[in-house]
Amino acid sequence: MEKMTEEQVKSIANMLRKRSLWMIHYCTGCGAMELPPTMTSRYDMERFGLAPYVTSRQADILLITGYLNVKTLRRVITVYEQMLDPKYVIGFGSCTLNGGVYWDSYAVIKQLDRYIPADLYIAGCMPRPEAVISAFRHLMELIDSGKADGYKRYKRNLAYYKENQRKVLG
Amino acid sequence: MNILLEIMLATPFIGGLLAFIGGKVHRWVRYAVAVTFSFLTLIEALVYYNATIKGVVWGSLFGSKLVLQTNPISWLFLFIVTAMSFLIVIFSIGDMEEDKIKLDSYYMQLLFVEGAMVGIVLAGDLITFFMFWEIMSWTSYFLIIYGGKKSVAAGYKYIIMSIIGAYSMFIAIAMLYVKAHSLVYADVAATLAHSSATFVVWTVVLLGIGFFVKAAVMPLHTWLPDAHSEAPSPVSPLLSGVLIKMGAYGLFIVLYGFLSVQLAGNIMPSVFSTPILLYIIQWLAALSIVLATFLAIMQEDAKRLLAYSSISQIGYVVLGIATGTSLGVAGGLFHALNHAIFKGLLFLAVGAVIYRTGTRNLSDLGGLVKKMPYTFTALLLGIIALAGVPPLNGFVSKWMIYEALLQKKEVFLLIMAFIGSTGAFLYVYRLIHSIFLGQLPKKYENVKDVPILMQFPIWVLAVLTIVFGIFPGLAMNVIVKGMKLFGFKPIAYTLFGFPQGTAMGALKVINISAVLVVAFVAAWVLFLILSKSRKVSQYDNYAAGQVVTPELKYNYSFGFYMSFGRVIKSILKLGIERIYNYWVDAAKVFGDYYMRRVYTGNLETYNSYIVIVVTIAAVAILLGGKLW
Amino acid sequence: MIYYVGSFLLIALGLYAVIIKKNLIKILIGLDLIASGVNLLIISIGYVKGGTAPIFSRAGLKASMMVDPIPQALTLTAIVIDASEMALAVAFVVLLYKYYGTLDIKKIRSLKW
Amino acid sequence: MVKMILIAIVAPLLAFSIGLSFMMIKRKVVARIQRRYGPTIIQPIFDIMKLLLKEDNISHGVIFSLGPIIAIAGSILSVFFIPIAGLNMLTGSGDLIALLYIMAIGSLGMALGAGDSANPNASIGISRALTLMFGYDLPLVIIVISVALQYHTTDLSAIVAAQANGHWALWSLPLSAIVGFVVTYGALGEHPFDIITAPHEVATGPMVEYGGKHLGFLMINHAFHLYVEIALFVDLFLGGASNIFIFYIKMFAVFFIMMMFDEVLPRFKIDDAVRFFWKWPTVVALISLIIVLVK
Amino acid sequence: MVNIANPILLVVIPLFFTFLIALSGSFLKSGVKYLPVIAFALNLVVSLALIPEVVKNGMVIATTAGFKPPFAIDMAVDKLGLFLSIIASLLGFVASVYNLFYIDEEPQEKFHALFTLLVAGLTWMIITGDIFNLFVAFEVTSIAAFGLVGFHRDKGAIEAGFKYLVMGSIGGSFLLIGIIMLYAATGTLNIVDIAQKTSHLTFQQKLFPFAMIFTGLGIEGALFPLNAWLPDAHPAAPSSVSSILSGIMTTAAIYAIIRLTNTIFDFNQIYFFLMIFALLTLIFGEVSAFFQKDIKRMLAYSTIGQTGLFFFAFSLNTVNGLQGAFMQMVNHSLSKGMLFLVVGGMIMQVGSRNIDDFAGLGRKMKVSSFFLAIGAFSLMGLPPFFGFWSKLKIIFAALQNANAFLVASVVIILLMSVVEGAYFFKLLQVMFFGKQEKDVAVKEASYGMLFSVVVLGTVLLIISFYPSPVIDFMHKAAAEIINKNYITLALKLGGL
Repeated sequence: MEKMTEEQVKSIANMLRKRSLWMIHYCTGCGAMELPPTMTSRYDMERFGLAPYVTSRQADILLITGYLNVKTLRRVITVYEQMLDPKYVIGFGSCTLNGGVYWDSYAVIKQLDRYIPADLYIAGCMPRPEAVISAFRHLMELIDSGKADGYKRYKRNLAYYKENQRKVLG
Repeated sequence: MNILLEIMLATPFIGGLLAFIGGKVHRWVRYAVAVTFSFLTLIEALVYYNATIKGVVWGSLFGSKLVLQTNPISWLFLFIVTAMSFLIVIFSIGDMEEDKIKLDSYYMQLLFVEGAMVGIVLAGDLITFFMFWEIMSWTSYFLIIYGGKKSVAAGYKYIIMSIIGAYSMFIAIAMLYVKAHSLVYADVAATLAHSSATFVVWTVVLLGIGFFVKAAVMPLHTWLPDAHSEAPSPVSPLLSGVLIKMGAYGLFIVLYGFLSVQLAGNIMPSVFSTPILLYIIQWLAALSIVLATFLAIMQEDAKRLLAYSSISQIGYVVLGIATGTSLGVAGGLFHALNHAIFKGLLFLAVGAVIYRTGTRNLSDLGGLVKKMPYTFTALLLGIIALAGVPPLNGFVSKWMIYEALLQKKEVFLLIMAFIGSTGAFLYVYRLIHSIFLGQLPKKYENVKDVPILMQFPIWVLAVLTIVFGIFPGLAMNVIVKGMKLFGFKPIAYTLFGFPQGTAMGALKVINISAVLVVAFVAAWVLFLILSKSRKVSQYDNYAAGQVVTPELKYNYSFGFYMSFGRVIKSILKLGIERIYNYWVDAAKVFGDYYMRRVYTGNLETYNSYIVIVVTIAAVAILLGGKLW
Repeated sequence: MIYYVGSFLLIALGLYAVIIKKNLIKILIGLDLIASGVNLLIISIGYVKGGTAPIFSRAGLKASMMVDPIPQALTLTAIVIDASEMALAVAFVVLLYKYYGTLDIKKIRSLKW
Repeated sequence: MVKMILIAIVAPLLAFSIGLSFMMIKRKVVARIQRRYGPTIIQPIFDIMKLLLKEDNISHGVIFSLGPIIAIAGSILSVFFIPIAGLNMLTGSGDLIALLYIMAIGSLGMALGAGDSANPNASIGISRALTLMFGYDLPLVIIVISVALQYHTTDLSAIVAAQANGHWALWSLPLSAIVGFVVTYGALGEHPFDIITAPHEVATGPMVEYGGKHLGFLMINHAFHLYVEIALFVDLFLGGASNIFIFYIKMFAVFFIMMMFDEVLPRFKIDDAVRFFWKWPTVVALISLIIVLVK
Repeated sequence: MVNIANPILLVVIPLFFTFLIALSGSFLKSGVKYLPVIAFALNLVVSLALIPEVVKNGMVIATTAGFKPPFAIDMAVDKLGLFLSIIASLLGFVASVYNLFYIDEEPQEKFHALFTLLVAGLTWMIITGDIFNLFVAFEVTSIAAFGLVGFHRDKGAIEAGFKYLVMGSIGGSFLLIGIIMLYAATGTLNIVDIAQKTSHLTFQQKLFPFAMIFTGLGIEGALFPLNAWLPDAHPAAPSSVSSILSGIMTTAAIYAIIRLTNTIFDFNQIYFFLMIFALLTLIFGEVSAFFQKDIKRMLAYSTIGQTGLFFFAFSLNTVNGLQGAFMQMVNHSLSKGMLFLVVGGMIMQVGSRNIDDFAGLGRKMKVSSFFLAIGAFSLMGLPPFFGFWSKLKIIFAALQNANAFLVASVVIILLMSVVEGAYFFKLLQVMFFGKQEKDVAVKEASYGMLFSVVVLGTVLLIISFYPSPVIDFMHKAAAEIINKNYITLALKLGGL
């Protein structure tokens, strides 16, 4: 019985969480260009309860909008660690997947997932607002089914992530 | 019973001398004597709770009797004096360290100041009053300059202004003596009742200047910020909590013991049904409330901030006393008690912080709440009381003053009083924020809370802020009874507040506090049900992704209200002190100039002075003894 | 009368010297002139025209003819005092000359204000 | 006794739901003004619940956690001193003047908690909040005094009673009412006075370190705050109400007009905000006060 | 049994000792310094022995050479004279004890002789009943003072001594002119006798001698602008001498003015001018004192100020005013005498007269600085010290028949008291709380020097805490002077 209730609470919580996703307004690369149309009248992401928020403490989603160089990565990790569980990461654009056009740059990190756990990637350079919104919808589904567990993975494999971070950041 | 009055007056002085002598034996003898005698005085004072004794003659001078008396109003101030002194003596033992400064005569001076203030309060005639007033001035001067190098200049300013104020009183007292040949309060009152309006006004104004200097009402306040901030930590609360109240006490005695509202109303025109003299006093008080608040907001020094705040709060006391209605005067007197309690608390708490950190510069401090939680809590109570937020004591007395002003429709004064109170939010928050909140500097990581000897007085006062906040009736018992003696209509009150009809609204602090507590508990329970929070270090902080390190000063405390400062820039520029300095400098230049012209060092000049005198005399002789 | 005028002239002359003269010795002379004027004044007050010395043992002398003896006694006292003062003053002047190397009073003003 | 307890439970809940409903409506209306579709109407509930149910919460210390609690306690306390719909509750224990200070308890608690977050953005936010409070307090006290003098009482329930049957203070003191309306913007921190939380400058100011249940509490507090400020305005100038629906309608009307201006206004610099409050609202309020005095 | 309650002894004893010191100096060598102590101890005993007589009869008159006054020189001690002579003897005694430890410069016998002569002359000036004797005492005092001021024989001392000498001898001449004019008008030198014969004189006839006497005594009594010698001479003199000069000499000169003005010149018109003189003296003294860096110079200017204060009180010409003046005289004599003694000890230790060099002395010379503080407080008029009572009395008296001018003067007096407070507190704060920069080994003054200070301080403290006997006594003395009891008493007791 107790276990049941806990399950129920969790599902209710997940239901609530997916209806209210707050995104930290932290723009790393050129992909941030696509966010204004997503937020404003044309596509209005507030329809889904999505809203841009300012500080890491308040936010649920960390949107990595574009390439990350080594310097930015340190900030991104700090921000990610400051966010409160449950928290989700979306890799935005090709750069976060494989480095994109900066695939051979020494200063740009190629794969986001090695440093912080990404729940979702949005492919494209740039992805259109429609794609962004679609990604958010997809994330909601993941949350609802409990599959968006990046923050748990991060805790579980903390040594792995830290090791990778240390390699890059020194 | 009545002989005890003289004994009580003598107790602190004897205690001071004994403490001085005992200190030669061992310092703990000194402490023991100081504590014992200040406690004895407190006990003796408590004996007179609500007692009225008239005319204990203890001497006579120039044909005027020297009289001691007490009544509930005196008792109120007596209580403030003795209780605060007792606590301050205890605090001093913890705070003033022998090896840092020599303390031969510190406790002697402390007890002397206490004795002098007891004398002022118990005085039944103006000579006694004035005598102890002067003693208070110079003994407290010696206390102030215990604070080190800077305090010397501050003390100098203090004593000079005190002397000026005292001499102003002196003229008035001499005028009264010449007119009545007796300076016993009753005779003075009788004299003033049959005097011309000019005489009364001059007397009150001259006495008032003396009181205003001590009470630091606005144009005469310039000694206070320096003296209070530079004085040693245990002395500041004595100055701010007790000493400046003597000015308020004196004002009360003059306005209602010698004069009365009816009498004042008879001899001078009235504004808003207030005699114009009282009305002017009210305006001065209101101005000091507002301007001192503005200045307090802009301070960077914890004690200086509190010092300006004292000017502002004493403005409320004077404003209340000068309203002339039962409610207002009771509010003013009550605020005197409250201000003594919470300002004493604040100065002691800040003193505790200074004791541990060695600085009072607000921008150097921060985050001490984790290190000094008890001091923080006490200081929190103090600032809540100071800001006049229910349910602590500062609120009730301020409320009474507001209501009294509202009843008299003195709206502009009321607005200024309100503004001062809102401004108080700003500076008290600045105080607590910069000391206890924000980032903890690395150098204070090993700070501990202060020892029990210093905690004790702080917490006694902290408890008193709550007691007098929730049970204002306790103080009203004394005040209302005392005011009846001065011919005021008694106001209706209950233990917890004021029923409908006393003022334009009702007040029952117990309800406010009860609901607050219940609401707090409810919210807290809800808070606890939800998932637990984890404690993070102060460096794990939002900085737009930047990593905060101990080396980085990640704190906002310098120029906390800089933007507000821009708004009131024109007011801050006024600078009463600058005007004074200008005139003092001018006088100095002038004095130096003439001295170089007169005492030239040239014998011929000196000889010619003799000839000039002789010539003048010769002219006078030739004119038959008349020069004009 | 002439004595009075004379004595006051002497005093005035002395004062003039004291005020105007720069030389220390001249100032002392001025002082002495004042003293002499005062002495002359005292004597002239007791003076009776055609009177004699107040010696009571001489017979047939009317009291009104006698010169008042008290001023003379006073004068003697005053002269003694003047003399001692002058001696002291001269000693001072000697020392002053030693220290300052000058007798000009304008230059001797290290003490002032 | 039972009635008392009932009131004690119902009144805060009522206040909360009214405040919450305003928050809901506001999101939607603002979206429509901006030509957006807007969130679902119950979006604030989702937000609050999500925040309260966060799995992880951080705290910088006891005071940090106490901040939101004191804020809510203070807001609940002030609810009891504002008569709604014929219910006077505790107005006999504290009048209008007391209420002004009771309303400050919550802000003070909030300020304390924010200060303890050891973040300069929070400190700046508090500095601005208090400065702004100093700014709007001047016209606020003037209008409060005018109303008190107009009805010769500071008892809020008496003021409400005196305005019965349509003798609203809005008609007798129109200037004061206008000023009161402007002051309410400041008190609520709405545009153009949202300088306190200005997200682009100071990262939501006092709330910068708050997340999870703390932030949830602050949102609850905001609901109370909305209720308290607007209800006070309604009680002072619109004559309160005899039943809860009329009261709600009046409050809604006020809030709706506020929103219309709210979203189209830019933001004041903090010193300009103070200067603004000390200029026109003060002058107008003083004129109104003098009219009352002369009358 | 010799009746020691004889005022003549007060003059004779020190005069005798003066000659004894001068004579025995060659063979007693350093032992000569004990002689003044004996002299003034005897003097003190005599003056104390006079108390019962004076209290009983109101006055004691002694005549010399077997003649009866007005032909004989007589010494008349009334209440005020008694009090001042006690103080003079006390100060003389205390200062001579102080000298034992203070003076180590040669020629000792000359110093001690002059010192004894100085105090003898002052006592003489106070108790004499004969105006020519007044002049002689004045000159004796002056000459002794000239010599003592120049005693150190350094640059400053000689200059100060010379200036003092020139001004002093001019003053002596004027005094003599005044006296001789009185003699010319009345034909007698006895004060009481003159007083009885001046009634038929016209105002101008009285005014001329008065102006001369006033000028003469005013130079000694430090009235502005005749006081220019004072700020030079007091610092230059050895401290014990400054103590006498400041404590007794100005007081004695003012006493003489008071005595002569009230007894002989019975006119009211003049008091207004005296008041202006007094106020000017007060203002110039106090303000100048404020600017001083040299501590003794500061105290000297302060003396001028105090003189102005009690001269003002005297010029009120009422019983209360006179009482206040007498009280202030007592206060000034004791306090300022003590201050100079204290400061002398400090200067000896520090080796400088600059106030800034006194920094930190409060911690090293505790007893000295304690008494300095008391003296300063008493001079400032802070309660509970005696200065407070006297200032209270003076202000009360000044406002008795207040007109605009008197009120203005009261304001000036109080303003100047503030200035006085300003410089004394400046001194105190430097002493107690300043930081000594130079590393000087400072010890407490020797016990002998402290003894003198403590004696004076104790007397001051006693009369501070039990002021009523002194106040009552002064009231009677003032009443006697105003009511011309001096004349009646003198007539009754054969002073004429």
